[in-house]
Amino acid sequence: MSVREEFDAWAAEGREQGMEDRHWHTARPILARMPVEDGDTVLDLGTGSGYALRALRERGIGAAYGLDGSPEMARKADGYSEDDAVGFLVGDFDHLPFADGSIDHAFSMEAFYYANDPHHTLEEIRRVLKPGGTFYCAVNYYEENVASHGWQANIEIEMTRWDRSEYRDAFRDAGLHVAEQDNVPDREIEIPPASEFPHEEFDSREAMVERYRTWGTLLTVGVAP
Amino acid sequence: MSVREEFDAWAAEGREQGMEDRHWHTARPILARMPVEDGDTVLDLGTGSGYALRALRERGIGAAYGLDGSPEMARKADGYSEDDAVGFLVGDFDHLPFADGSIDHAFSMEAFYYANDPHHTLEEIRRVLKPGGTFYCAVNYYEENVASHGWQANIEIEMTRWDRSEYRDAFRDAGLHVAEQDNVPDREIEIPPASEFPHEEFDSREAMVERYRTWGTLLTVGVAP
Amino acid sequence: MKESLMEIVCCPMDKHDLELDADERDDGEIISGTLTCTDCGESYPIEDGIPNLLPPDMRDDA
Amino acid sequence: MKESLMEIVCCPMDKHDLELDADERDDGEIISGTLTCTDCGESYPIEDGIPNLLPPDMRDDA
Ligand SMILES: Nc1ncnc2c1ncn2[C@@H]1O[C@H](CSCC[C@H](N)C(=O)O)[C@@H](O)[C@H]1O
Ligand SMILES: Nc1ncnc2c1ncn2[C@@H]1O[C@H](CSCC[C@H](N)C(=O)O)[C@@H](O)[C@H]1O
Repeated sequence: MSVREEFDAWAAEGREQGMEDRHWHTARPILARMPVEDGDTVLDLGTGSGYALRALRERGIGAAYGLDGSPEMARKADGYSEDDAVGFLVGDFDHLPFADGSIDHAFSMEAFYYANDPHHTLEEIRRVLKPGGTFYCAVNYYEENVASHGWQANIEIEMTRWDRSEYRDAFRDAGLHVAEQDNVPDREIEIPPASEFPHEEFDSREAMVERYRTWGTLLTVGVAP
Repeated sequence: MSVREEFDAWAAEGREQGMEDRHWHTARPILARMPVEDGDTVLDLGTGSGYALRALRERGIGAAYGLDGSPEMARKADGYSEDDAVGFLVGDFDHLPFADGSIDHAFSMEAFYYANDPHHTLEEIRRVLKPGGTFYCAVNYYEENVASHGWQANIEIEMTRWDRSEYRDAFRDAGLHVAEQDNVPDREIEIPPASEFPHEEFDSREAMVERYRTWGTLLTVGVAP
Repeated sequence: MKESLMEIVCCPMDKHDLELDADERDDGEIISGTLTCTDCGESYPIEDGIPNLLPPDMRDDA
Repeated sequence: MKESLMEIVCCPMDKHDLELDADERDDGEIISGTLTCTDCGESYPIEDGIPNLLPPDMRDDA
Protein backbone atom coordinates (compact mmCIF):
# COMPACT_ATOMS: atom_id res chain seq x y z
CA MET A 1 0.00 0.00 0.00
CA SER A 2 1.42 3.41 -0.93
CA VAL A 3 1.35 6.55 1.24
CA ARG A 4 -1.12 7.96 -1.26
CA GLU A 5 -3.54 5.04 -1.04
CA GLU A 6 -3.24 4.70 2.74
CA PHE A 7 -3.84 8.36 3.56
CA ASP A 8 -6.39 8.93 0.81
CA ALA A 9 -8.35 6.26 2.68
CA TRP A 10 -7.78 8.04 6.03
CA ALA A 11 -9.03 11.29 4.48
CA ALA A 12 -12.09 9.53 3.06
CA GLU A 13 -12.87 8.29 6.59
CA GLY A 14 -12.42 11.80 8.01
CA ARG A 15 -9.54 10.78 10.25
CA GLU A 16 -7.74 14.12 9.76
CA GLN A 17 -10.07 15.71 12.31
CA GLY A 18 -9.34 13.22 15.09
CA MET A 19 -5.61 13.61 14.42
CA GLU A 20 -5.88 17.40 14.59
CA ASP A 21 -7.74 17.21 17.92
CA ARG A 22 -5.25 14.81 19.51
CA HIS A 23 -2.05 16.20 18.04
CA TRP A 24 -2.97 19.77 18.91
CA HIS A 25 -2.26 19.05 22.61
CA THR A 26 1.47 18.95 21.94
CA ALA A 27 1.60 20.74 18.56
CA ARG A 28 0.34 23.96 20.18
CA PRO A 29 3.24 24.39 22.66
CA ILE A 30 5.71 23.26 19.99
CA LEU A 31 4.48 25.76 17.38
CA ALA A 32 4.67 28.46 20.08
CA ARG A 33 8.45 27.93 20.28
CA MET A 34 9.10 28.54 16.59
CA PRO A 35 10.98 31.80 15.96
CA VAL A 36 8.77 32.89 13.05
CA GLU A 37 8.61 36.53 11.98
CA ASP A 38 6.11 38.55 9.96
CA GLY A 39 6.58 37.79 6.30
CA ASP A 40 8.25 34.40 6.77
CA THR A 41 7.45 31.47 4.47
CA VAL A 42 6.68 28.32 6.47
CA LEU A 43 6.33 24.74 5.24
CA ASP A 44 4.29 21.99 6.96
CA LEU A 45 5.37 18.47 5.95
CA GLY A 46 2.54 15.92 6.04
CA THR A 47 0.05 18.64 6.79
CA GLY A 48 -3.09 16.50 7.34
CA SER A 49 -5.94 18.92 8.07
CA GLY A 50 -3.52 21.86 7.82
CA TYR A 51 -4.20 23.09 11.38
CA ALA A 52 -0.54 23.97 12.09
CA LEU A 53 -0.45 26.51 9.27
CA ARG A 54 -3.73 28.08 10.28
CA ALA A 55 -2.31 28.52 13.80
CA LEU A 56 0.98 30.01 12.56
CA ARG A 57 -0.87 32.44 10.31
CA GLU A 58 -2.56 33.88 13.40
CA ARG A 59 0.92 34.95 14.53
CA GLY A 60 1.41 36.80 11.24
CA ILE A 61 3.70 34.78 9.01
CA GLY A 62 3.68 35.74 5.32
CA ALA A 63 3.01 32.53 3.42
CA ALA A 64 2.22 29.01 4.58
CA TYR A 65 2.49 25.88 2.43
CA GLY A 66 1.26 22.46 3.42
CA LEU A 67 2.66 19.47 1.57
CA ASP A 68 1.02 16.07 1.72
CA GLY A 69 1.50 12.83 -0.20
CA SER A 70 -2.24 12.19 -0.24
CA PRO A 71 -4.26 14.21 -2.77
CA GLU A 72 -7.41 13.63 -0.74
CA MET A 73 -5.74 14.92 2.41
CA ALA A 74 -4.52 18.05 0.59
CA ARG A 75 -8.05 18.60 -0.71
CA LYS A 76 -9.45 18.33 2.83
CA ALA A 77 -6.83 20.78 4.16
CA ASP A 78 -7.62 23.19 1.33
CA GLY A 79 -11.30 23.00 2.24
CA TYR A 80 -10.59 23.94 5.88
CA SER A 81 -8.66 27.11 5.01
CA GLU A 82 -10.12 30.32 3.63
CA ASP A 83 -6.85 32.14 3.94
CA ASP A 84 -5.27 33.38 0.70
CA ALA A 85 -1.79 33.12 2.18
CA VAL A 86 -2.16 29.39 2.92
CA GLY A 87 -1.66 26.95 0.03
CA PHE A 88 -1.50 23.18 -0.28
CA LEU A 89 0.50 20.91 -2.57
CA VAL A 90 0.65 17.20 -3.20
CA GLY A 91 4.22 15.94 -3.00
CA ASP A 92 6.60 13.47 -1.42
CA PHE A 93 9.02 14.00 1.48
CA ASP A 94 11.91 12.57 -0.51
CA HIS A 95 11.32 14.79 -3.54
CA LEU A 96 10.53 18.24 -2.20
CA PRO A 97 9.27 20.52 -4.99
CA PHE A 98 10.84 23.66 -3.53
CA ALA A 99 13.84 25.67 -4.68
CA ASP A 100 17.06 25.71 -2.64
CA GLY A 101 16.87 28.19 0.26
CA SER A 102 13.23 29.11 -0.37
CA ILE A 103 11.75 28.32 3.08
CA ASP A 104 12.24 30.21 6.36
CA HIS A 105 11.02 27.49 8.71
CA ALA A 106 9.60 23.98 8.43
CA PHE A 107 7.35 22.01 10.77
CA SER A 108 6.17 18.42 10.78
CA MET A 109 3.88 16.63 13.24
CA GLU A 110 3.45 12.85 13.31
CA ALA A 111 4.49 12.43 9.69
CA PHE A 112 8.29 12.39 9.33
CA TYR A 113 8.72 8.68 10.12
CA TYR A 114 6.59 7.71 7.11
CA ALA A 115 9.33 8.99 4.79
CA ASN A 116 10.61 6.28 2.50
CA ASP A 117 14.19 7.45 3.07
CA PRO A 118 14.26 9.67 6.18
CA HIS A 119 17.97 10.50 5.80
CA HIS A 120 17.32 11.81 2.32
CA THR A 121 14.25 13.69 3.55
CA LEU A 122 16.47 15.54 6.05
CA GLU A 123 18.89 16.43 3.25
CA GLU A 124 15.98 17.74 1.20
CA ILE A 125 14.78 19.82 4.17
CA ARG A 126 18.25 21.23 4.66
CA ARG A 127 18.37 22.08 0.95
CA VAL A 128 15.11 24.04 0.91
CA LEU A 129 15.76 25.96 4.17
CA LYS A 130 17.41 29.36 4.18
CA PRO A 131 20.56 29.68 6.33
CA GLY A 132 19.31 29.91 9.92
CA GLY A 133 15.99 28.30 9.01
CA THR A 134 14.66 25.73 11.46
CA PHE A 135 13.04 22.31 11.10
CA TYR A 136 10.70 21.48 13.97
CA CYS A 137 10.27 17.73 13.78
CA ALA A 138 7.65 16.30 16.17
CA VAL A 139 6.87 12.57 16.46
CA ASN A 140 4.91 10.35 18.83
CA TYR A 141 6.25 7.15 17.27
CA TYR A 142 9.80 6.69 18.58
CA GLU A 143 11.90 4.18 20.46
CA GLU A 144 11.58 5.49 24.03
CA ASN A 145 7.80 5.72 23.73
CA VAL A 146 7.18 1.99 24.11
CA ALA A 147 3.40 2.42 23.94
CA SER A 148 3.84 3.46 20.29
CA HIS A 149 5.70 0.33 19.21
CA GLY A 150 2.51 -1.56 18.37
CA TRP A 151 1.40 0.99 15.80
CA GLN A 152 3.41 -0.59 12.98
CA ALA A 153 1.14 -3.65 13.10
CA ASN A 154 -1.82 -1.51 12.01
CA ILE A 155 -0.31 0.07 8.91
CA GLU A 156 1.38 -1.32 5.82
CA ILE A 157 3.77 1.61 5.29
CA GLU A 158 7.14 0.94 6.89
CA MET A 159 7.70 3.38 9.77
CA THR A 160 11.10 4.59 11.03
CA ARG A 161 11.50 4.13 14.80
CA TRP A 162 14.55 6.10 15.91
CA ASP A 163 15.46 6.91 19.48
CA ARG A 164 16.40 10.37 20.73
CA SER A 165 20.08 10.06 19.86
CA GLU A 166 19.37 8.56 16.43
CA TYR A 167 17.30 11.65 15.63
CA ARG A 168 20.17 13.92 16.67
CA ASP A 169 22.71 11.91 14.69
CA ALA A 170 20.55 11.80 11.56
CA PHE A 171 19.97 15.57 11.66
CA ARG A 172 23.71 16.16 11.96
CA ASP A 173 24.51 13.65 9.18
CA ALA A 174 22.21 15.67 6.91
CA GLY A 175 24.12 18.86 7.74
CA LEU A 176 21.60 20.35 10.17
CA HIS A 177 22.73 21.71 13.53
CA VAL A 178 20.70 20.30 16.43
CA ALA A 179 19.47 23.22 18.51
CA GLU A 180 17.07 21.43 20.81
CA GLN A 181 15.58 18.08 21.74
CA ASP A 182 12.67 17.72 24.10
CA ASN A 183 9.90 15.41 25.21
CA VAL A 184 6.81 17.59 25.20
CA PRO A 185 4.15 16.16 27.51
CA ASP A 186 0.49 15.97 26.55
CA ARG A 187 -1.06 17.66 29.60
CA GLU A 188 -4.53 17.89 28.09
CA ILE A 189 -5.53 14.31 27.44
CA GLU A 190 -7.88 13.00 30.12
CA ILE A 191 -6.49 10.03 32.00
CA PRO A 192 -9.26 8.08 33.80
CA PRO A 193 -8.92 6.75 37.37
CA ALA A 194 -7.02 3.47 37.83
CA SER A 195 -10.26 1.51 38.32
CA GLU A 196 -11.24 2.14 34.67
CA PHE A 197 -8.23 0.31 33.27
CA PRO A 198 -7.68 -1.49 30.92
CA HIS A 199 -8.62 1.60 28.89
CA GLU A 200 -7.99 2.04 25.17
CA GLU A 201 -4.70 0.24 24.51
CA PHE A 202 -3.40 0.72 28.07
CA ASP A 203 -3.39 -2.07 30.65
CA SER A 204 -2.75 0.27 33.56
CA ARG A 205 -3.09 3.91 34.47
CA GLU A 206 0.72 4.09 34.90
CA ALA A 207 1.24 3.01 31.30
CA MET A 208 -1.07 5.74 30.03
CA VAL A 209 0.57 8.37 32.25
CA GLU A 210 3.99 7.30 30.98
CA ARG A 211 2.86 7.44 27.34
CA TYR A 212 1.38 10.94 27.52
CA ARG A 213 2.86 12.82 30.46
CA THR A 214 6.38 11.39 30.55
CA TRP A 215 7.21 10.65 26.94
CA GLY A 216 4.66 12.69 25.02
CA THR A 217 5.89 14.06 21.71
CA LEU A 218 9.58 13.91 20.80
CA LEU A 219 10.69 17.24 19.36
CA THR A 220 14.01 17.63 17.55
CA VAL A 221 14.89 21.09 16.21
CA GLY A 222 17.40 21.36 13.38
CA VAL A 223 18.93 24.58 12.04
CA ALA A 224 20.34 25.03 8.55
CA PRO A 225 23.90 26.43 8.74
CA MET B 1 28.26 49.61 42.74
CA SER B 2 30.06 47.13 40.50
CA VAL B 3 28.85 43.62 39.62
CA ARG B 4 31.71 42.33 41.71
CA GLU B 5 30.76 44.28 44.82
CA GLU B 6 27.04 43.66 44.45
CA PHE B 7 27.27 39.90 43.99
CA ASP B 8 30.14 39.42 46.42
CA ALA B 9 27.68 40.83 48.95
CA TRP B 10 24.92 38.45 47.76
CA ALA B 11 27.34 35.51 48.14
CA ALA B 12 28.30 36.68 51.63
CA GLU B 13 24.58 36.66 52.56
CA GLY B 14 24.18 33.14 51.08
CA ARG B 15 21.67 34.28 48.50
CA GLU B 16 23.00 31.82 45.88
CA GLN B 17 21.04 29.02 47.56
CA GLY B 18 17.67 30.76 47.41
CA MET B 19 18.32 31.61 43.76
CA GLU B 20 19.21 28.01 42.96
CA ASP B 21 16.01 26.76 44.64
CA ARG B 22 13.76 29.24 42.83
CA HIS B 23 15.46 29.22 39.43
CA TRP B 24 15.62 25.44 39.30
CA HIS B 25 11.84 25.29 38.65
CA THR B 26 12.35 26.58 35.10
CA ALA B 27 16.08 25.88 34.65
CA ARG B 28 15.44 22.14 34.91
CA PRO B 29 13.10 21.85 31.89
CA ILE B 30 15.30 24.30 29.96
CA LEU B 31 18.52 22.37 30.60
CA ALA B 32 16.66 19.19 29.54
CA ARG B 33 16.22 20.67 26.04
CA MET B 34 19.91 21.29 25.44
CA PRO B 35 21.35 18.97 22.77
CA VAL B 36 24.51 18.14 24.74
CA GLU B 37 26.54 15.03 23.97
CA ASP B 38 29.11 13.04 25.91
CA GLY B 39 32.41 14.86 25.87
CA ASP B 40 30.96 18.32 25.14
CA THR B 41 32.39 21.42 26.81
CA VAL B 42 29.65 23.58 28.31
CA LEU B 43 29.85 27.12 29.69
CA ASP B 44 27.50 28.64 32.30
CA LEU B 45 27.48 32.44 32.27
CA GLY B 46 26.77 34.00 35.68
CA THR B 47 26.85 30.59 37.31
CA GLY B 48 25.84 31.57 40.88
CA SER B 49 25.89 28.36 42.92
CA GLY B 50 26.86 26.37 39.81
CA TYR B 51 23.80 24.08 39.95
CA ALA B 52 23.27 24.09 36.17
CA LEU B 53 26.66 22.54 35.51
CA ARG B 54 26.22 19.91 38.20
CA ALA B 55 22.92 18.93 36.54
CA LEU B 56 24.42 18.80 33.04
CA ARG B 57 27.30 16.67 34.26
CA GLU B 58 24.77 14.04 35.34
CA ARG B 59 23.89 13.70 31.66
CA GLY B 60 27.54 13.02 30.85
CA ILE B 61 29.06 16.12 29.30
CA GLY B 62 32.85 16.23 29.24
CA ALA B 63 33.81 19.51 30.86
CA ALA B 64 31.77 22.24 32.51
CA TYR B 65 32.97 25.78 33.21
CA GLY B 66 31.12 28.33 35.27
CA LEU B 67 32.04 31.98 34.82
CA ASP B 68 31.01 34.62 37.32
CA GLY B 69 31.93 38.27 37.83
CA SER B 70 31.92 37.83 41.59
CA PRO B 71 34.97 36.11 43.12
CA GLU B 72 32.95 35.23 46.22
CA MET B 73 30.22 33.62 44.11
CA ALA B 74 32.80 31.58 42.16
CA ARG B 75 34.31 30.46 45.47
CA LYS B 76 30.87 29.36 46.72
CA ALA B 77 30.19 27.45 43.49
CA ASP B 78 33.59 25.78 43.71
CA GLY B 79 32.77 24.69 47.24
CA TYR B 80 29.52 23.03 46.14
CA SER B 81 31.16 20.87 43.46
CA GLU B 82 33.42 17.89 44.08
CA ASP B 83 33.51 17.03 40.39
CA ASP B 84 36.92 17.21 38.72
CA ALA B 85 35.32 17.99 35.36
CA VAL B 86 33.60 21.14 36.70
CA GLY B 87 35.67 24.30 37.01
CA PHE B 88 34.94 27.91 37.92
CA LEU B 89 36.47 31.19 36.71
CA VAL B 90 36.05 34.81 37.62
CA GLY B 91 35.41 36.89 34.52
CA ASP B 92 33.14 39.41 32.81
CA PHE B 93 30.43 38.78 30.20
CA ASP B 94 31.87 41.44 27.91
CA HIS B 95 35.41 40.06 28.02
CA LEU B 96 35.10 36.29 27.79
CA PRO B 97 38.44 34.60 28.51
CA PHE B 98 37.85 31.72 26.07
CA ALA B 99 39.43 31.02 22.71
CA ASP B 100 37.39 31.31 19.49
CA GLY B 101 35.28 28.18 18.87
CA SER B 102 36.25 26.51 22.14
CA ILE B 103 32.76 25.89 23.61
CA ASP B 104 30.10 23.39 22.46
CA HIS B 105 27.13 24.92 24.27
CA ALA B 106 26.48 27.84 26.60
CA PHE B 107 23.76 28.42 29.18
CA SER B 108 22.80 31.40 31.29
CA MET B 109 20.02 31.76 33.85
CA GLU B 110 18.92 35.10 35.28
CA ALA B 111 22.24 36.75 34.57
CA PHE B 112 22.48 37.93 30.95
CA TYR B 113 20.69 41.24 31.52
CA TYR B 114 23.37 42.39 33.97
CA ALA B 115 25.87 42.58 31.10
CA ASN B 116 27.30 46.05 30.73
CA ASP B 117 26.96 45.82 26.93
CA PRO B 118 24.58 42.93 26.12
CA HIS B 119 25.06 43.29 22.35
CA HIS B 120 28.78 42.87 22.79
CA THR B 121 28.22 39.94 25.16
CA LEU B 122 26.26 38.17 22.41
CA GLU B 123 29.13 38.78 19.99
CA GLU B 124 31.53 37.32 22.52
CA ILE B 125 29.29 34.26 22.96
CA ARG B 126 29.09 33.77 19.22
CA ARG B 127 32.87 34.04 19.04
CA VAL B 128 33.57 31.35 21.65
CA LEU B 129 30.94 28.87 20.34
CA LYS B 130 31.81 26.19 17.82
CA PRO B 131 29.74 26.16 14.61
CA GLY B 132 26.39 24.63 15.58
CA GLY B 133 26.92 25.46 19.25
CA THR B 134 23.90 26.81 21.11
CA PHE B 135 23.36 29.62 23.61
CA TYR B 136 20.44 28.95 25.95
CA CYS B 137 19.60 32.35 27.39
CA ALA B 138 16.99 32.30 30.18
CA VAL B 139 15.71 35.43 31.92
CA ASN B 140 12.89 36.31 34.30
CA TYR B 141 13.47 40.06 33.95
CA TYR B 142 11.98 41.11 30.60
CA GLU B 143 9.42 43.46 29.18
CA GLU B 144 6.35 41.20 28.95
CA ASN B 145 6.83 40.04 32.55
CA VAL B 146 5.44 43.20 34.13
CA ALA B 147 5.85 41.80 37.64
CA SER B 148 9.62 41.97 37.12
CA HIS B 149 9.74 45.67 36.24
CA GLY B 150 10.12 46.76 39.84
CA TRP B 151 13.33 44.80 40.36
CA GLN B 152 15.55 47.58 38.99
CA ALA B 153 14.65 49.74 42.00
CA ASN B 154 16.38 47.25 44.32
CA ILE B 155 19.73 47.06 42.59
CA GLU B 156 22.27 49.63 41.50
CA ILE B 157 23.53 47.73 38.43
CA GLU B 158 21.71 48.84 35.29
CA MET B 159 19.60 45.96 33.95
CA THR B 160 18.61 45.43 30.30
CA ARG B 161 14.86 44.95 29.86
CA TRP B 162 14.25 43.67 26.34
CA ASP B 163 11.01 42.19 25.06
CA ARG B 164 10.74 38.92 23.16
CA SER B 165 11.38 40.46 19.76
CA GLU B 166 14.28 42.58 21.02
CA TYR B 167 15.96 39.38 22.20
CA ARG B 168 15.49 37.79 18.77
CA ASP B 169 16.78 40.89 16.98
CA ALA B 170 19.83 41.24 19.23
CA PHE B 171 20.77 37.57 18.76
CA ARG B 172 20.55 37.98 14.99
CA ASP B 173 22.49 41.26 15.06
CA ALA B 174 25.29 39.39 16.80
CA GLY B 175 25.31 36.75 14.07
CA LEU B 176 23.47 34.02 15.97
CA HIS B 177 20.58 32.15 14.35
CA VAL B 178 17.47 32.11 16.54
CA ALA B 179 16.31 28.50 16.84
CA GLU B 180 13.66 28.89 19.51
CA GLN B 181 11.91 31.31 21.79
CA ASP B 182 9.62 30.20 24.57
CA ASN B 183 8.00 31.27 27.80
CA VAL B 184 8.70 28.43 30.19
CA PRO B 185 6.15 28.37 33.02
CA ASP B 186 7.13 27.81 36.64
CA ARG B 187 4.71 25.00 37.53
CA GLU B 188 6.33 24.25 40.88
CA ILE B 189 6.00 27.44 42.85
CA GLU B 190 3.14 27.30 45.32
CA ILE B 191 0.48 29.90 44.72
CA PRO B 192 -1.69 30.44 47.82
CA PRO B 193 -5.51 30.80 47.69
CA ALA B 194 -6.91 34.21 46.74
CA SER B 195 -7.82 34.99 50.35
CA GLU B 196 -4.12 35.12 51.29
CA PHE B 197 -3.34 38.02 48.98
CA PRO B 198 -1.63 40.48 49.04
CA HIS B 199 1.23 37.93 49.20
CA GLU B 200 4.91 38.71 48.66
CA GLU B 201 4.96 41.45 46.02
CA PHE B 202 1.62 40.41 44.47
CA ASP B 203 -1.62 42.27 45.09
CA SER B 204 -3.80 39.50 43.70
CA ARG B 205 -3.65 35.79 42.98
CA GLU B 206 -4.14 36.55 39.26
CA ALA B 207 -1.00 38.68 39.21
CA MET B 208 1.03 35.86 40.76
CA VAL B 209 -0.42 33.30 38.35
CA GLU B 210 0.42 35.56 35.42
CA ARG B 211 3.97 36.10 36.65
CA TYR B 212 4.80 32.43 37.12
CA ARG B 213 2.45 30.30 35.04
CA THR B 214 1.87 32.56 32.04
CA TRP B 215 5.11 34.44 31.61
CA GLY B 216 7.59 32.39 33.59
CA THR B 217 11.10 32.37 32.20
CA LEU B 218 11.84 33.77 28.74
CA LEU B 219 14.10 31.39 26.84
CA THR B 220 15.85 32.44 23.63
CA VAL B 221 18.05 29.86 21.92
CA GLY B 222 20.77 31.06 19.57
CA VAL B 223 22.89 28.88 17.29
CA ALA B 224 26.35 29.80 15.98
CA PRO B 225 26.44 29.41 12.17
CA MET C 1 -2.93 27.66 -6.20
CA LYS C 2 -1.71 31.25 -6.09
CA GLU C 3 0.63 32.37 -8.82
CA SER C 4 3.08 33.49 -6.09
CA LEU C 5 3.84 29.82 -5.43
CA MET C 6 5.78 29.88 -8.72
CA GLU C 7 8.54 31.82 -6.94
CA ILE C 8 9.52 28.86 -4.76
CA VAL C 9 8.18 25.75 -6.46
CA CYS C 10 10.40 23.55 -8.65
CA CYS C 11 10.52 20.17 -10.36
CA PRO C 12 10.59 17.48 -7.62
CA MET C 13 12.94 15.35 -9.74
CA ASP C 14 15.69 17.67 -10.96
CA LYS C 15 14.82 20.89 -9.04
CA HIS C 16 14.69 23.04 -12.19
CA ASP C 17 12.14 25.80 -12.68
CA LEU C 18 8.59 25.02 -13.70
CA GLU C 19 6.52 26.79 -16.32
CA LEU C 20 2.86 27.47 -15.63
CA ASP C 21 0.14 26.80 -18.18
CA ALA C 22 -3.18 27.78 -16.63
CA ASP C 23 -6.40 26.31 -18.04
CA GLU C 24 -8.82 27.81 -15.52
CA ARG C 25 -8.44 30.80 -13.21
CA ASP C 26 -10.72 32.17 -10.54
CA ASP C 27 -10.13 35.35 -8.55
CA GLY C 28 -6.32 35.18 -8.77
CA GLU C 29 -6.23 31.42 -8.16
CA ILE C 30 -5.19 28.87 -10.73
CA ILE C 31 -7.87 26.17 -10.56
CA SER C 32 -6.55 23.83 -13.21
CA GLY C 33 -3.59 23.67 -15.54
CA THR C 34 -0.14 22.20 -15.90
CA LEU C 35 3.33 22.83 -14.48
CA THR C 36 6.09 21.76 -16.86
CA CYS C 37 9.75 21.40 -15.99
CA THR C 38 11.87 23.74 -18.09
CA ASP C 39 14.67 21.17 -18.06
CA CYS C 40 13.39 17.56 -18.13
CA GLY C 41 10.02 18.42 -19.69
CA GLU C 42 8.05 16.37 -17.13
CA SER C 43 4.64 17.86 -16.49
CA TYR C 44 2.57 18.01 -13.30
CA PRO C 45 -1.20 18.60 -13.12
CA ILE C 46 -3.03 21.28 -11.13
CA GLU C 47 -6.50 20.04 -10.16
CA ASP C 48 -9.11 21.76 -8.00
CA GLY C 49 -6.51 24.46 -7.31
CA ILE C 50 -3.94 22.00 -5.92
CA PRO C 51 -0.72 21.21 -7.79
CA ASN C 52 0.30 17.55 -7.72
CA LEU C 53 4.09 17.52 -7.56
CA LEU C 54 4.55 13.87 -6.71
CA PRO C 55 7.23 12.16 -8.79
CA PRO C 56 5.41 10.75 -11.85
CA ASP C 57 5.71 7.12 -10.74
CA MET C 58 4.16 7.88 -7.33
CA ARG C 59 1.38 9.88 -8.93
CA ASP C 60 0.47 7.21 -11.46
CA ASP C 61 0.80 3.94 -9.54
CA ALA C 62 -2.56 2.55 -8.45
CA MET D 1 41.92 25.01 38.35
CA LYS D 2 42.77 21.99 36.22
CA GLU D 3 45.64 22.34 33.78
CA SER D 4 43.24 21.23 30.99
CA LEU D 5 41.58 24.66 31.23
CA MET D 6 44.70 26.04 29.51
CA GLU D 7 43.44 24.52 26.24
CA ILE D 8 40.50 26.92 25.99
CA VAL D 9 41.32 29.88 28.19
CA CYS D 10 42.75 33.11 26.77
CA CYS D 11 43.45 36.71 27.69
CA PRO D 12 40.09 38.49 28.20
CA MET D 13 41.48 41.67 26.62
CA ASP D 14 43.21 40.61 23.40
CA LYS D 15 42.28 36.88 23.26
CA HIS D 16 45.87 35.73 22.98
CA ASP D 17 47.20 32.60 24.70
CA LEU D 18 48.07 32.63 28.38
CA GLU D 19 51.13 31.14 30.01
CA LEU D 20 50.76 29.32 33.31
CA ASP D 21 53.10 29.90 36.22
CA ALA D 22 51.98 27.66 39.09
CA ASP D 23 53.03 28.52 42.65
CA GLU D 24 51.11 25.78 44.44
CA ARG D 25 49.70 22.50 43.15
CA ASP D 26 47.57 19.87 44.84
CA ASP D 27 46.51 16.56 43.31
CA GLY D 28 46.57 17.82 39.69
CA GLU D 29 44.94 21.15 40.60
CA ILE D 30 46.68 24.49 40.42
CA ILE D 31 45.86 26.20 43.72
CA SER D 32 47.71 29.45 43.21
CA GLY D 33 49.81 31.04 40.54
CA THR D 34 49.65 33.45 37.63
CA LEU D 35 48.38 33.42 34.06
CA THR D 36 50.28 35.81 31.82
CA CYS D 37 49.25 36.92 28.35
CA THR D 38 51.83 35.92 25.78
CA ASP D 39 51.03 39.06 23.78
CA CYS D 40 50.13 42.05 26.02
CA GLY D 41 51.96 40.71 29.09
CA GLU D 42 49.02 41.40 31.41
CA SER D 43 48.90 38.91 34.24
CA TYR D 44 45.94 37.34 36.04
CA PRO D 45 46.03 35.72 39.47
CA ILE D 46 44.91 32.19 40.42
CA GLU D 47 43.74 32.12 44.04
CA ASP D 48 42.21 29.22 45.98
CA GLY D 49 42.20 27.27 42.72
CA ILE D 50 40.11 29.86 40.86
CA PRO D 51 41.61 31.99 38.07
CA ASN D 52 40.51 35.61 38.07
CA LEU D 53 40.24 36.66 34.43
CA LEU D 54 38.40 39.91 34.95
CA PRO D 55 39.85 42.78 32.92
CA PRO D 56 42.46 44.42 35.21
CA ASP D 57 40.38 47.56 35.83
CA MET D 58 37.36 45.50 36.97
CA ARG D 59 39.55 43.36 39.19
CA ASP D 60 41.28 46.23 40.89
CA ASP D 61 38.57 48.84 41.39
CA ALA D 62 37.22 48.87 44.94
N1 LIG E 1 6.27 10.33 2.19
C1 LIG E 1 5.31 11.23 2.41
N2 LIG E 1 5.29 12.39 1.70
C2 LIG E 1 4.33 13.32 1.94
N3 LIG E 1 3.36 13.19 2.87
C3 LIG E 1 3.35 12.05 3.60
C4 LIG E 1 4.31 11.03 3.41
N4 LIG E 1 4.05 10.05 4.28
C5 LIG E 1 2.96 10.41 4.98
N5 LIG E 1 2.53 11.64 4.58
C6 LIG E 1 1.38 12.39 5.11
O1 LIG E 1 1.63 12.70 6.48
C7 LIG E 1 0.40 12.79 7.20
C8 LIG E 1 0.59 12.01 8.48
S1 LIG E 1 -0.77 12.16 9.58
C9 LIG E 1 -0.40 13.68 10.45
C10 LIG E 1 -1.16 14.86 9.90
C11 LIG E 1 -0.96 16.17 10.64
N6 LIG E 1 0.41 16.66 10.58
C12 LIG E 1 -1.40 16.07 12.09
O2 LIG E 1 -0.61 16.35 12.99
O3 LIG E 1 -2.54 15.67 12.34
C13 LIG E 1 -0.69 12.20 6.29
O4 LIG E 1 -1.56 13.23 5.88
C14 LIG E 1 0.10 11.58 5.13
O5 LIG E 1 -0.57 11.66 3.90
N1 LIG F 1 28.82 41.22 33.81
C1 LIG F 1 28.88 40.06 34.47
N2 LIG F 1 29.88 39.18 34.21
C2 LIG F 1 29.94 37.98 34.86
N3 LIG F 1 29.03 37.60 35.79
C3 LIG F 1 28.02 38.44 36.07
C4 LIG F 1 27.90 39.69 35.43
N4 LIG F 1 26.79 40.30 35.91
C5 LIG F 1 26.24 39.47 36.82
N5 LIG F 1 26.99 38.34 36.92
C6 LIG F 1 26.71 37.18 37.80
O1 LIG F 1 25.49 36.61 37.41
C7 LIG F 1 24.86 36.00 38.54
C8 LIG F 1 23.39 36.40 38.50
S1 LIG F 1 22.41 35.57 39.73
C9 LIG F 1 21.99 34.05 38.90
C10 LIG F 1 22.85 32.90 39.33
C11 LIG F 1 22.49 31.53 38.75
N6 LIG F 1 22.63 31.49 37.29
C12 LIG F 1 21.08 31.12 39.12
O2 LIG F 1 20.27 30.83 38.25
O3 LIG F 1 20.76 31.11 40.32
C13 LIG F 1 25.60 36.47 39.78
O4 LIG F 1 26.30 35.40 40.35
C14 LIG F 1 26.51 37.57 39.25
O5 LIG F 1 27.75 37.66 39.94
